[in-house]
Amino acid sequence: MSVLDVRNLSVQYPTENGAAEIVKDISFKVEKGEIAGLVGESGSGKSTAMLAVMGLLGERASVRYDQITVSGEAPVPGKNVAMIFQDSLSCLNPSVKIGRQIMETVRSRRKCSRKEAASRSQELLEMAGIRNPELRMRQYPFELSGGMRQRVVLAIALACEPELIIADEPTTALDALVQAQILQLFKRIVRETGTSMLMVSHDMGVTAALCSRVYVMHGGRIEESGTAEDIFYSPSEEYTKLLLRDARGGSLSGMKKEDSLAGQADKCRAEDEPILKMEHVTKIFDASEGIRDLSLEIRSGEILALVGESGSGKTTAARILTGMLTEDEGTVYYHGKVLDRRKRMELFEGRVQMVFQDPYASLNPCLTVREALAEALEAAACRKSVKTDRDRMMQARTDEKIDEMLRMTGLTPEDADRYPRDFSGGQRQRIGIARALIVEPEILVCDEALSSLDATTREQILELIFQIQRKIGFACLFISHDMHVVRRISDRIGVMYGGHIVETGKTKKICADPWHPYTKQLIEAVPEPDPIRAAKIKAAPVKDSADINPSGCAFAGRCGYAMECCGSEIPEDYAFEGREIFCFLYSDRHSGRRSSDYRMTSQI
Amino acid sequence: DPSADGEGKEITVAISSDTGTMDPAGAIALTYLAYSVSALDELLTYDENGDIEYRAAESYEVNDDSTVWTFHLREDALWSDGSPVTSADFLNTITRALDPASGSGYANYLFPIENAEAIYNGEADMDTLGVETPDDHTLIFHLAEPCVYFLDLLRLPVYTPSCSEHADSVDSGWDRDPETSLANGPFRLAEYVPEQYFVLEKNEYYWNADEINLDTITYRFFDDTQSMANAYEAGEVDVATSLSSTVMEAYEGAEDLFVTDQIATRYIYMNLNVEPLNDVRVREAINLAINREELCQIVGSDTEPTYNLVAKYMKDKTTGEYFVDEAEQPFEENVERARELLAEAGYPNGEGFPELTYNYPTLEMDSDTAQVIQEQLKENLNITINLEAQELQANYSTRYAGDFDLCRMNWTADFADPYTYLSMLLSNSTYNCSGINDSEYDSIVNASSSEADSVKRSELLHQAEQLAVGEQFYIIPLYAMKSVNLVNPDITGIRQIPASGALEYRYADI
Amino acid sequence: MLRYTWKRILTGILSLFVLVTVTFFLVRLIPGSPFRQGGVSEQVVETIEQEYGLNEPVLTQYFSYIGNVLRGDLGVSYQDPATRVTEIIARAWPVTASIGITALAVSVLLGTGLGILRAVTKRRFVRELISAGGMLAAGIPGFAAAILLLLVFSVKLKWLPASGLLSPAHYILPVTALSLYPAAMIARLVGNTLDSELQKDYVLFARAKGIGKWQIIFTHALKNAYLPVLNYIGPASASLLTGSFVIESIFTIPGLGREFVGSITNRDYTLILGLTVFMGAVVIIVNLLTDLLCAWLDPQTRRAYKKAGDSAK
Amino acid sequence: MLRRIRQHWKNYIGNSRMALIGCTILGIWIVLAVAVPLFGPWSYSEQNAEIRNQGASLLHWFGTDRFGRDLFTRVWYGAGISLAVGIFSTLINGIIGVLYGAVSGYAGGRTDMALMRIADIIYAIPSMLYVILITLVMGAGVGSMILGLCVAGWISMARIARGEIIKLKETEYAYAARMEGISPLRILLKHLLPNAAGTIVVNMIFLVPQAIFTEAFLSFLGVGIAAPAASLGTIIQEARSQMMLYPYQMIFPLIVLCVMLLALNMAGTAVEQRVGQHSGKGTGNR
Ligand SMILES: Nc1ncnc2c1ncn2[C@@H]1O[C@H](COP(=O)(O)OP(=O)(O)OP(=O)(O)O)[C@@H](O)[C@H]1O
Ligand SMILES: Nc1ncnc2c1ncn2[C@@H]1O[C@H](COP(=O)(O)OP(=O)(O)OP(=O)(O)O)[C@@H](O)[C@H]1O
Ligand SMILES: [Mg+2]
Ligand SMILES: [Mg+2]
Repeated sequence: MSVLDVRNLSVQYPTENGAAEIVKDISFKVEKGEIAGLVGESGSGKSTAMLAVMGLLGERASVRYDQITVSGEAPVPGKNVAMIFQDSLSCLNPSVKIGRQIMETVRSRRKCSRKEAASRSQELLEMAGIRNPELRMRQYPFELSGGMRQRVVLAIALACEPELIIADEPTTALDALVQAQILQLFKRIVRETGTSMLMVSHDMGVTAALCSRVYVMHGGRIEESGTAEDIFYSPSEEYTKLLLRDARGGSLSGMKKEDSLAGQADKCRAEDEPILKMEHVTKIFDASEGIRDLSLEIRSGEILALVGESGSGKTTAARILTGMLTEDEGTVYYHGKVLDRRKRMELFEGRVQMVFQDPYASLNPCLTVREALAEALEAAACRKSVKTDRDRMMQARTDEKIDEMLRMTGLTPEDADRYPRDFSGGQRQRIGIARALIVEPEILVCDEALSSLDATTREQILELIFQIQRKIGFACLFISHDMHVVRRISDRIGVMYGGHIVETGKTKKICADPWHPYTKQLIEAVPEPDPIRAAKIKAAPVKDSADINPSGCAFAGRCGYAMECCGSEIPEDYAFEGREIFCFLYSDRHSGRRSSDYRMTSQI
Repeated sequence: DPSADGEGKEITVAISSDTGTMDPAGAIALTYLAYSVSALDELLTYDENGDIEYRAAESYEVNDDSTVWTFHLREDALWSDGSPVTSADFLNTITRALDPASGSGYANYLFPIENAEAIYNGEADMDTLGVETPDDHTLIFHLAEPCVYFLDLLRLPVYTPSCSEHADSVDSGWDRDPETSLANGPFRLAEYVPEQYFVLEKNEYYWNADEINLDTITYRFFDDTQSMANAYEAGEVDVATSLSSTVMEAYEGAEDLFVTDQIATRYIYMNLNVEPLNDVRVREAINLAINREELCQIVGSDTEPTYNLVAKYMKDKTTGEYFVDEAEQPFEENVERARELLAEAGYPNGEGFPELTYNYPTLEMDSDTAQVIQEQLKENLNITINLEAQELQANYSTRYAGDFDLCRMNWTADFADPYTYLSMLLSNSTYNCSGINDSEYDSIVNASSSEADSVKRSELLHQAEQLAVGEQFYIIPLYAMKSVNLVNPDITGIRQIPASGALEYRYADI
Repeated sequence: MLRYTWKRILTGILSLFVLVTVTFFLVRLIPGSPFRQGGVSEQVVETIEQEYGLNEPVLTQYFSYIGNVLRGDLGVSYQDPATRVTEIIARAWPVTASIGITALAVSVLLGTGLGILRAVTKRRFVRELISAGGMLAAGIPGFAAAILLLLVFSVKLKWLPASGLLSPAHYILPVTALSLYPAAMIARLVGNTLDSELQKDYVLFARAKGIGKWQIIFTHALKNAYLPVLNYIGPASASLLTGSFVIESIFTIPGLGREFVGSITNRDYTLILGLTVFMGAVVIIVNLLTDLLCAWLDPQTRRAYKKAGDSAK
Repeated sequence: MLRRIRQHWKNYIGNSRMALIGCTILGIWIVLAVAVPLFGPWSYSEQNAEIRNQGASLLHWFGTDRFGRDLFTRVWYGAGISLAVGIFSTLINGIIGVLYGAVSGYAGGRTDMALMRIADIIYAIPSMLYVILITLVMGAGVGSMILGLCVAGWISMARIARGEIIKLKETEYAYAARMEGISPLRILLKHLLPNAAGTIVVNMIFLVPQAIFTEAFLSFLGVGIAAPAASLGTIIQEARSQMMLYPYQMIFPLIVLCVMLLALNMAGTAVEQRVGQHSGKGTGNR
């Protein structure tokens, strides 16, 4: 008997123009000890279907089904099914300590004393890969990094001791390595506890890595189902094929880019000072997390990608760069001049722009698209030319520019007079990009600007950024944990770990031949949308940032090559032909004294 | 707890809020007035018929020109702790009141006594005070000038005794501590809870204790008359005094209703330093144009029109009649005549008459009055009065500063003699804030003070009143007031103090 | 946190000082004298004012007053020199605080209860009833409610005492009159915030964890929903704790509010100032407590406060 | 601009029955408050001793008061004064409070601390003192009443606005605006305040009844509108002493006042619900 058996499930929502059927008559099964996958683009109704299975949809939804059973019984949330939600931060109550949130689950499932619940919670947290459970239980959700939160949510789901865990995009917000770890964890838990799992994802790689049976959902229907091999190697439906193609990534832009920009980037480097340079910047939050002694430079016209573990300080670095945060120590140079840390945002005068991760929070809901863009233009115009402010001309020029920008970002000029709430997530992200680019910034910072989007939209937007970059030639700091994307778009990569940069260099070189042990792990952890290859991904044992040793290399505790000195000294910057690496493996001391024409190669 | 039922006979009386002290030498205090009527014996007082009722004193003598007053105290009178009441106890109050630090609001009523004013102003020593205590039971007052109404003053706080053993200063708090606040009257203080209530118990040491029937009287403080009426209605108090006039209408014919006269007059000062009001014709016109009957109907059935300065219900002790009724009404209302007068003064039909401002405190009664007068003067004389309601203290200040056109005034008698009213308009009186300066009037009033013959004196006083109110129209008298009280019909023996109109519970029974 | 608290207490004291100064001069700008009453002659008023040093230059008076205050002496009431201002506060405040706290408790409990009920119930009728009741209660001015309550329950029905504060029964009417409006406001706020809180993902997740409905409300949603409510309760409790003149005078309760209005009408300078300082202190303390409570409920602000305190170094 | 107003109207009032009822009542009240004293046969101040304290009749719909003035006219006149006092003081308080709070919240740090402590002090100054002073200088009337209500009335609004701005200041779009180099004032006015508008408007609507209460309270203390003009508060206060005999003199104005406040509350609640819905939905389509 299947663990989960759903037959003919439909969900309707009443809307202004009649009932909208979000889920249309779908049936699926999950067998015991199996990980099944549900894939499909954003908005296809995956989450809705899962909530319907859990019986957690709001009153407005009308749910019809012939059967929903968990091992022959009706599903009872927290008892025989548990669910991991899409967004781990909003799943945890911000004002309740982690410990309590997990203990109450334990206690509602097993009637036991507080003490037993506490020790059981620690056990669960450890099982979910959290190293220092006692400390974590005393913390609040916002004090944990995304990966840790995801693990906490998993621990809570495990606390329910369910027969089935439904995981709704559990790794979307995580970096490749942590994602791989969590996927491993899932596998282990399914193996060890015999729990079944239903994985919802729009990431074909993740699905390939984990699932033995796959359902493809599109527009509320299940388009295709079958074993992982069937779906990935011999898809029958057009839609599935499209999904797979997007996931594997079009090669078009990637190749052209290399050609056109490689030379230019080299030139810039030779001539110019970097536009923006961070030196020895340190920002410590109270749990001694943050970034330490970080140096980074962005040169004109290049795309610098920042990758690394979730919680390693990528966002923090970007925020310091833009002035949203002020550093504790260190200096930031802009065209060689030191920038006052308090007034940075004002000093940039709009020459640094940012595209945020959350397309919903980054647009002012009160302004139409046109107003938002005009606002940005006006601010730029005010600064640039005090003399030429002939209003009528300006107005016409502004409108013209806005229309052009909208067209460039794949929107129509008619969209200009609508409010952000009238747009979908992908469209909003385009508006965000338009807003950032219309003032022709020198530097664009994209902080996970694509991670909330589904594969198809992501491809479009990626293309967009890349094209405009080629046209305008701004420099870009591109933060992402999606190595596929990074590989294709960036010129250089900075890899971060535990608040430090561990390696920087040309993208092509680093991806093809990672030198730093962490970089290597990270790149190897990226799952391919191919079940056989994805099954082979490796994940080093999980690790908690609390274990980071401040007096040594951050990665030392997890590094297979760790030497004695790694735990007691902080590695310096070893530079080799455009590649900088912070690892003792490449120090003179450990790789031997070299002649000047010695070509360093990977030591691992 | 005042409402707890004890064995004995007890009543609960609602009184106005806790203000001031219970020290006879202290600031003007409603609390004191409530307390003293039951707990303190003054030297002597007048009863309803105008006859002298001896209380702490047994007898008195006065010399021919009424400058030396000798009182013989009761030998058997005791304080409520059993110690004897002596003349020193009376002197105690007086000397303390003459220290400005005491803040006594009645100190000026001691000024008839020799050197009292000089002592108060720090110009003389206390030894020079004209009060003598040759022995424990004799008290002699030497007055600076003849004062025929001196006996009337004796009911004022400054002339009542305070036990010299305990009464030291106004700020030691002796007056509210049942241990030290001794009584020489029929009741003594048993409990005092600030802002809430105080309890009086029968004083077993009282020389006339046999006549006293009640065991306890509880006084509860209330902020406003509405609350008092509510409390009476809810059965929480047995007596509620000075209620609003609607109570009178609501309880019409009921046994509970007990209406008494207030010895008070409400009138308006016209500022003689202001342009049209310096013309006696204008003043007369305004006076004649007001319809007081109508005014009283609107303001409340507890008011009655008056055309005099002296309180309508003040009795002449010699005749036993109302003082104002002994003479002709100073003037008659007459709108026609008023218009003529106004025209004579140069304002035919109110034309060219400047707008005057009427300052009054924001009390309901005054606000009503102001609105009616405004309307009447507009209608009858076509003159415009602007109303300016002021917070009470601000109104006092305006009045004392003489910074007004028309200003409300109210005077409750301090002692039962017309002099308390007529002296206010003397050109050197501090209450005269409208710029009256009439030497003829001054000489008449001053002559009355030393006139020992009561008939002649009465004539002088009437003459003065006629001059001020009926000829010069210095003021606009409006109405006299009655006090509306609710009294539990089971209570008997409540008396009214003729001088002030207040109720006295010492001989009450239930 | 502690550092932040200290900082706030210090600025609070500074604020009180400014408050006293402003009030001191304000009071003296208003005409009137503490000693001038209906029957007192102007000469007497002047002599007494002189005795109390009120004829001296205002600045001299100010400095000597501040000097006294710094020595912890708020002076004596001019109206009643036998009583120190501190004594008046000491006797009036417990009265006010006792009804204030009762009313606060009633309105918080009732308001929260009704608010929860409104957010939780599936019955439209109950929701609407609570909303309508709330709007009605918030739509009747306090004094009108007090007068009507008094007329109905003590004058007409004679069920409850009309005046004073002598027994528990005396508390019922004033507390009802006082808590009507805050209870309605709290019910409205709790209902609204809880409504939106219950739509959040963590509530859904808690349900997915198998946590019971009431546990979700009390241990999860209410804690977050209460933040905006606290921002209302703070100032509301400050005003309840400093006394309502209207309610106190209608029910003849010897509390701070009545004392305060009395002191102003009497121009009892020392008492006005003493009460202002005291009430100001109450307001400041209640504001501080509210902020601390908010921080306790919301770990993120707590963290911010910690920083605010640290930056003072 | 017009389009936007219509849009907001649709968003916030739109099809809410409660808002419709509230606004309709309010509209009727305003019309009556203007029309009755202007076009009615009676004047609010004309006295007539013959018809004192008469109950409701065909001629005098609410009866007459103790001066023989038509209560119907008086009540609506008073309603007008109350509304005027409430609305104008709320507008002034709203504007001052929002600006003050917004600046304080946006500036943050020491400026914020200082500004909020100043507000605390003003809040703690006894209102009776300055109201007396104002009436002394300006005379009792609508103007001084409004001024009196505005001395400290803006503070609650400032606190609310400050809280909102502090919240909005950290949003990504606010950062984006700063990065564009837009001046702080403009960010405040154009980007942050419009987003706080919902909350601010709701609170302003609830501020109107508050102001009307306070006006009534000050009338209770005797520092209110000068006679013979009257607000609903003063009319009720005047009728209080007659309550036992002529309860209608208090009941009618009380009903008019309560319905007025109820209508305001209804409008406020309706807008509040709308604002809640918007802010609840605005962040995502989950
Ligand atoms: N409460 C609701 N009322 C109306 N429509 C809704 C509601 N919840 C979801 N929808 C709609 O249902 C559709 C499916 O949403 P759902 O969240 O299930 O998509 P999804 O497949 O999980 O997408 P994603 O990959 O972005 O998580 C969307 O178009 C959404 O707008
Ligand atoms: N405002 C803050 N207060 C306290 N700690 C913070 C704050 N912001 C970030 N941190 C901590 O600083 C560290 C770095 O955070 P940051 O957001 O820069 O990581 P990230 O690399 O962007 O991670 P992710 O990939 O999950 O976005 C984390 O451990 C985080 O917990
Ligand atoms: Mg989803
Ligand atoms: Mg990040």
